[in-house]
Amino acid sequence: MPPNASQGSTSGPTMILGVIGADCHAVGNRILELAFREAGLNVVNLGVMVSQEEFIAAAIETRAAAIVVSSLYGHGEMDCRGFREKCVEAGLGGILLYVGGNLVVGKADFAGVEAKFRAMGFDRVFGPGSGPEHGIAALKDDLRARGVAFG
Amino acid sequence: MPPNASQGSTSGPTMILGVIGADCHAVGNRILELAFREAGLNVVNLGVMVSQEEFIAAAIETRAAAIVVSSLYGHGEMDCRGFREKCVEAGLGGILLYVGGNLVVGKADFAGVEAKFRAMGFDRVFGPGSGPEHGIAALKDDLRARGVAFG
Amino acid sequence: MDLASGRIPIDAFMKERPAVLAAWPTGREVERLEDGFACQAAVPEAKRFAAALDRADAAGESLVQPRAGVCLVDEHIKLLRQLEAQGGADLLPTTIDSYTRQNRYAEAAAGIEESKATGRSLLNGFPAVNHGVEACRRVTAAVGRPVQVRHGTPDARLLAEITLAGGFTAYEGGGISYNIPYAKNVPLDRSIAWWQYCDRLVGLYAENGVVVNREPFGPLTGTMVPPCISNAVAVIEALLAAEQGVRSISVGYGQCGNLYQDVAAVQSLRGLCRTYLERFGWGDVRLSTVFHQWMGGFPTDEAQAFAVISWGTVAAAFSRATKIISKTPHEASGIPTAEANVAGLKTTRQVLCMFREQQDIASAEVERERAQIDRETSLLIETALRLGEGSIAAGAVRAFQAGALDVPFAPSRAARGAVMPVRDLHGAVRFFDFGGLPFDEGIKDFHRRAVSERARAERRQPSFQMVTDDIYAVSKGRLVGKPR
Amino acid sequence: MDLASGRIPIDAFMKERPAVLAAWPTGREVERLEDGFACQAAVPEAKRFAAALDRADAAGESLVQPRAGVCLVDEHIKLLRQLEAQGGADLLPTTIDSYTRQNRYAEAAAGIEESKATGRSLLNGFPAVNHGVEACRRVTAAVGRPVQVRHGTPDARLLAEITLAGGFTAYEGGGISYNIPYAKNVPLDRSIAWWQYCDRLVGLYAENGVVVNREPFGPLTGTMVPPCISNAVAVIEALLAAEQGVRSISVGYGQCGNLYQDVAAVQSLRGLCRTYLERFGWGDVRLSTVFHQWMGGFPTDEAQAFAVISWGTVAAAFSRATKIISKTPHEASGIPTAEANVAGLKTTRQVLCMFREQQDIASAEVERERAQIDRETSLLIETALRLGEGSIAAGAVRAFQAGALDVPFAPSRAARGAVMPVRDLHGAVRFFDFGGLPFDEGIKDFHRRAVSERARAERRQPSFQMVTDDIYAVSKGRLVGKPR
Ligand code: B12
Ligand code: B12
Repeated sequence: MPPNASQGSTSGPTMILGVIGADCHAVGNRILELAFREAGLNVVNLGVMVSQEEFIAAAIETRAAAIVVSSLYGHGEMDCRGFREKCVEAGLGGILLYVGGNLVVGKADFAGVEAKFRAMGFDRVFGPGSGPEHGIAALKDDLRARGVAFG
Repeated sequence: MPPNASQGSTSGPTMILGVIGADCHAVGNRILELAFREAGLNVVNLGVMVSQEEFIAAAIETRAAAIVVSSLYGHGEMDCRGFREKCVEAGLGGILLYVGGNLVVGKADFAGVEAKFRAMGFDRVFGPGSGPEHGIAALKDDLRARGVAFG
Repeated sequence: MDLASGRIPIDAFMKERPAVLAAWPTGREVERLEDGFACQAAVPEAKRFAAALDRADAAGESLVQPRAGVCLVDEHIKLLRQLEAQGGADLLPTTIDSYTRQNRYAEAAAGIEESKATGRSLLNGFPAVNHGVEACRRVTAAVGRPVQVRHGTPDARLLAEITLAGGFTAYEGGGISYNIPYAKNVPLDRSIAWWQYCDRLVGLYAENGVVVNREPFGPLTGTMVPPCISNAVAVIEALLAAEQGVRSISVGYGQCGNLYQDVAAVQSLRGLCRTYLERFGWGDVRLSTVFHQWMGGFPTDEAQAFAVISWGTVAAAFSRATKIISKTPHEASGIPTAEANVAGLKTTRQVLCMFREQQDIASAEVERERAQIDRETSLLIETALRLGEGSIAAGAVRAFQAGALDVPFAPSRAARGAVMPVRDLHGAVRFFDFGGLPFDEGIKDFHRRAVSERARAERRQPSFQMVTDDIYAVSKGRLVGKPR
Repeated sequence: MDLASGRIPIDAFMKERPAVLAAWPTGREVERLEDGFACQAAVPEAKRFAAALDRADAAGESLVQPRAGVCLVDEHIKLLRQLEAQGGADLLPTTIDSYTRQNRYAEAAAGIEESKATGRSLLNGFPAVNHGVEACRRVTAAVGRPVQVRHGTPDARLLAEITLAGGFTAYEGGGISYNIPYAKNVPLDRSIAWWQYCDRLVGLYAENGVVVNREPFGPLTGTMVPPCISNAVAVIEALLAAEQGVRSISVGYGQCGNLYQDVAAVQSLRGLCRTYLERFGWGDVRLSTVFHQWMGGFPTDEAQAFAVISWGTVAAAFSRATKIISKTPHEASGIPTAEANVAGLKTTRQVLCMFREQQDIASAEVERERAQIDRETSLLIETALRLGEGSIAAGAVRAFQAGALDVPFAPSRAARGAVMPVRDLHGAVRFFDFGGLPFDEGIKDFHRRAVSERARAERRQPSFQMVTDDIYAVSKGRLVGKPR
């Protein structure tokens, strides 16, 4: 497990949480950690300013079922590019990849943003106004579809 | 002169002022009266709730050069219909006819409103945000074009 | 019907009634008063206006109500539902169009026809008399919140008959407040007598077990009305209503702009109204207060309009009014769309919820303003009562005749129109001209000092130009009008 | 460069400088410091930030400044011109992008290329280092108002060199306030040393006749930061700046939400900062204050956002801050368009002008809050000074190490992150967890009582859930988070 990550003790499926790139928005990350943990997941939280490489390394090490990426500061589009490809290279081709927050620069039509990140290989995309509950509900569905239940 | 009208003592061209229909908005009317008078016009102010007939009778009686109609409450479209025709019938075919205020129900595209009232025979149409200064400037131009100067 | 001194005897009321109902064909629909009582009795508690106000008052909460009304019934229902569902309005309005307000039902009928033909509302409100009782019942049944009739009608007798029988549980207006700002040639004794009829009708409903809320229209001309004037009128109308048997009264106030004066004005209004009701033996009438967000000219820019709406809500929140009437970002332009109205509601709610929990403004300024308003308002009310020689109604009429009651910028000939307000250095509304108001020298000096303090600061003489600057000020982005 | 105790000797500064400039090719453009002095000396008085603040402070007025920055130079100029002409901004910003803030100039370069290629700004700000000195001069010359660099950069030395030489007359940030909320792994002694460099640079400009304004970033993490914490950091950074020769300092505060606490916090900030500057012999430094409208999560609904902007302006107006930083209706969604930014400015101006003339809120609540904030803040500052044993900078570092200074929700490992704020019944921000703050029992009791009063009212135990509810509250339309 990466040295600075905080981890809970639940026995549910493991997920990696973090804020990507040079993004320092810490508040939402803190709340997401708590919420996912309360929902029964084993959350490995890498905090803010996490690189793609750090996400992937943590996922390999902990055999995580999902990587949940936040991006608030607007550079999400640049920071997330090639993430899925890197996962595939690292042998994590099938891992669930979620992203949420204020993903692009400016107030954007969400449908366009969603399409953009779906095309990059993210399984689920969440825009401003989506809270942890939306991510949790989706994760329940998606993991159940893969035969994993939690919570 | 109509019994209830208030009239100034300036020697400039005469204009009739009033708020048409069942409209009771009195504040703008009071300010318009003062402003037009200061600009050098002989203002006959009929106040609020004035019918087309009252406007025309006052104009005939005082040989007015212009009728300045306000409508704030939204029924302007219904109240102003046929005004020019009535003027023509009364032998005032050439009189300047201005209208201003919140002329229709709702926040409307001004160009459309202007076209509507121009089609009804109003020489000038003023929307929300236009103050007395706009009316005065227009009146100066239009009266000068007819060989009458004031102010 | 003549100006009554005291409660209208039931037989006099019943004698008057047929002529009222005969004014328009739909009057026939309400001949049997019992039908109205039955309709009202069937309205569930949650949709009773008076009950909602009582609950809010007890909980120390403020309810939010927009203004809204369009010409056609289905469109009007759709509009109210949007305000309820999307805007979260606690209380709903039905604003009546201007032809109906002047009893010009034929013109209203033409407006209805043309609105149907063109598919857009040509009337600036809902013509309830023309639509009739069944349409009103459809409206009040279609929504989940209490609905009030809001208008501006000097002779609102037929409108009251039809809308009360139609299930509306609150009725705005009054013999002074719906004449002086809304009419030109209606004598005050006429409008007061007509409103005695309306109040008596509401009293009859109360006698029959259904309490309909009544609300004198607080802001009057909405344009720098000094608090003592609007509060005096509100108290007098509350007394007139209670006299006819009204059991639930909301007294309103239109924001003047200075926070301390506004908070003090609402406090004074509630306090004095309660005192006078008790004095006349109507201490058991349910009383609540209404705060109207800025009623004068708005800025056309919507971002600025949102600021004005928020600013009004701050004052409303600190004044602890029971109800807030919200404005919209379209105010300066025209009757708002449903969306603009929803936006106004949301802004209002947000400010309200962010301020409501905060401590009262317990500053010396509020105390001072309140004492001043108490003193001035009492003087106006006492003078009117004295002139009435036992009749509150006659007192009001005579006070206006004498100029001892007066409203600035009033279109009505029934007001002398000699008083003139102006702002002081801090934006509080003071008197520039007292007209015939019966103020003592102490009061007059207070105002003169305030006005000359401002004049000195602006290096100009107090003049009507200053008043004009003030009238424009808010729409141009200020509170106190500055020299050009 | 090491953490200096006292002013950095000029030769040490000059020795450090080449490495700073070598970090990116554009560093070469600023090798001759005299060019920067000359550029600044040519900036007319009307466009000097410090002078504008002094004028406003003397006149008792508040200036309004938005945040704004886009990737490409021409687009950025167009944006600033719009904010000036349409928004009427008194002061202009240039917000720097996040790659530049992390000294990731290569990534910023990629962002510039892609922005050019796609025609939309892919960066969340203006990459001034990459654009270089001439571009900065084009920006500052293109507008009629003073322009400030606003960022969030732990190592802002090269950015300072380039933007100061580029004619920007104010520079935001500080060794604590631009590290703790903005970074994760930067040691505090590093960032403070880097900012000593920046302050020394500004001091050099001052020695050469041009006063550049410096502004510690007041709001820190923007999320329920108790006033004593942000004020203590602001005062310490002001002292650090003055120590390096800075002549004009603006200390800032991010709105907490309770009007009385906000007004008291700004008063306390100004008072204490003045006191400490005098104590250290820098009493002649020009001091002004900054009020940040709500810095936490905004509602996504724009009507509600306008309410939050207005609410912040009310508090700003009553706090008599010299400068207000305005937000926009797009806050919750993304970097605002120019239009949204203009709308925020207009709302702010309208509220400001309507409240500014009104009397101060001179209530007992403000007095009480101010005494409390004074006491807590002094304690924090005194502890840091004591730990520094004569070095303010070392004191700050040691205080954070010891947890005697701490910031809630900070991403940085340099803060212990043990303090936890929560709102009281009236929405004032109190402590739920004191972490390692050196508070006496009197102070602790005050907070414990406030928190348990709220807990009782909400019938629940004080818990982190309460904090979470508070964090969401404003974005969900309240001030105090209610139990779900
Ligand atoms: C104060 C006010 C009232 C007061 C009026 C008191 C009185 N007796 O004067 C009260 C509260 C009584 C009132 C009642 C009503 N009002 Co009203 N009222 C306003 C308000 C807020 C300000 C008007 C005002 O005094 N402005 C200040 C003066 C100085 O400006 P002004 O009136 O616009 O006049 C200036 C310009 O229009 C221009 N102008 C006018 N005429 C002309 C002509 C020419 C040639 C030129 C050049 C310029 C010009 O110059 C004038 C001086 O600067 C406006 C909205 C606004 N503007 O913010 C609504 C508004 C006018 N009212 C409106 C309505 C609908 C009503 C009511 C029907 C119902 C209601 N919603 O309460 C009733 C009307 C009853 C009736 N029979 O008329 C609507 C009209 C809607 C529309 N057109 O789509 C408005 C726009 C509000 C809204 N958005 O809904 N109102
Ligand atoms: C507080 C704040 C800050 C603080 C952050 C302090 C800290 N270290 O945490 C400070 C002041 C330091 C700051 C700095 C900056 N900020 Co900032 N900030 C905000 C603000 C106001 C609130 C963020 C917040 O804490 N919200 C509360 C939490 C609970 O909500 P949240 O962060 O949105 O997270 C929730 C959701 O997004 C969601 N979520 C997040 N990820 C995921 C993932 C999944 C799978 C799911 C389901 C959900 C989900 O769930 C979270 C919990 O509810 C937002 C605007 C807003 N939202 O109102 C701007 C905002 C995010 N910041 C912004 C920017 C640009 C910046 C700066 C670059 C510069 C600036 N303008 O000052 C710097 C960034 C520096 C950097 N390197 O990152 C922009 C981003 C613009 C864009 N995307 O177009 C925003 C949107 C403001 C704006 N409109 O301009 N900021």
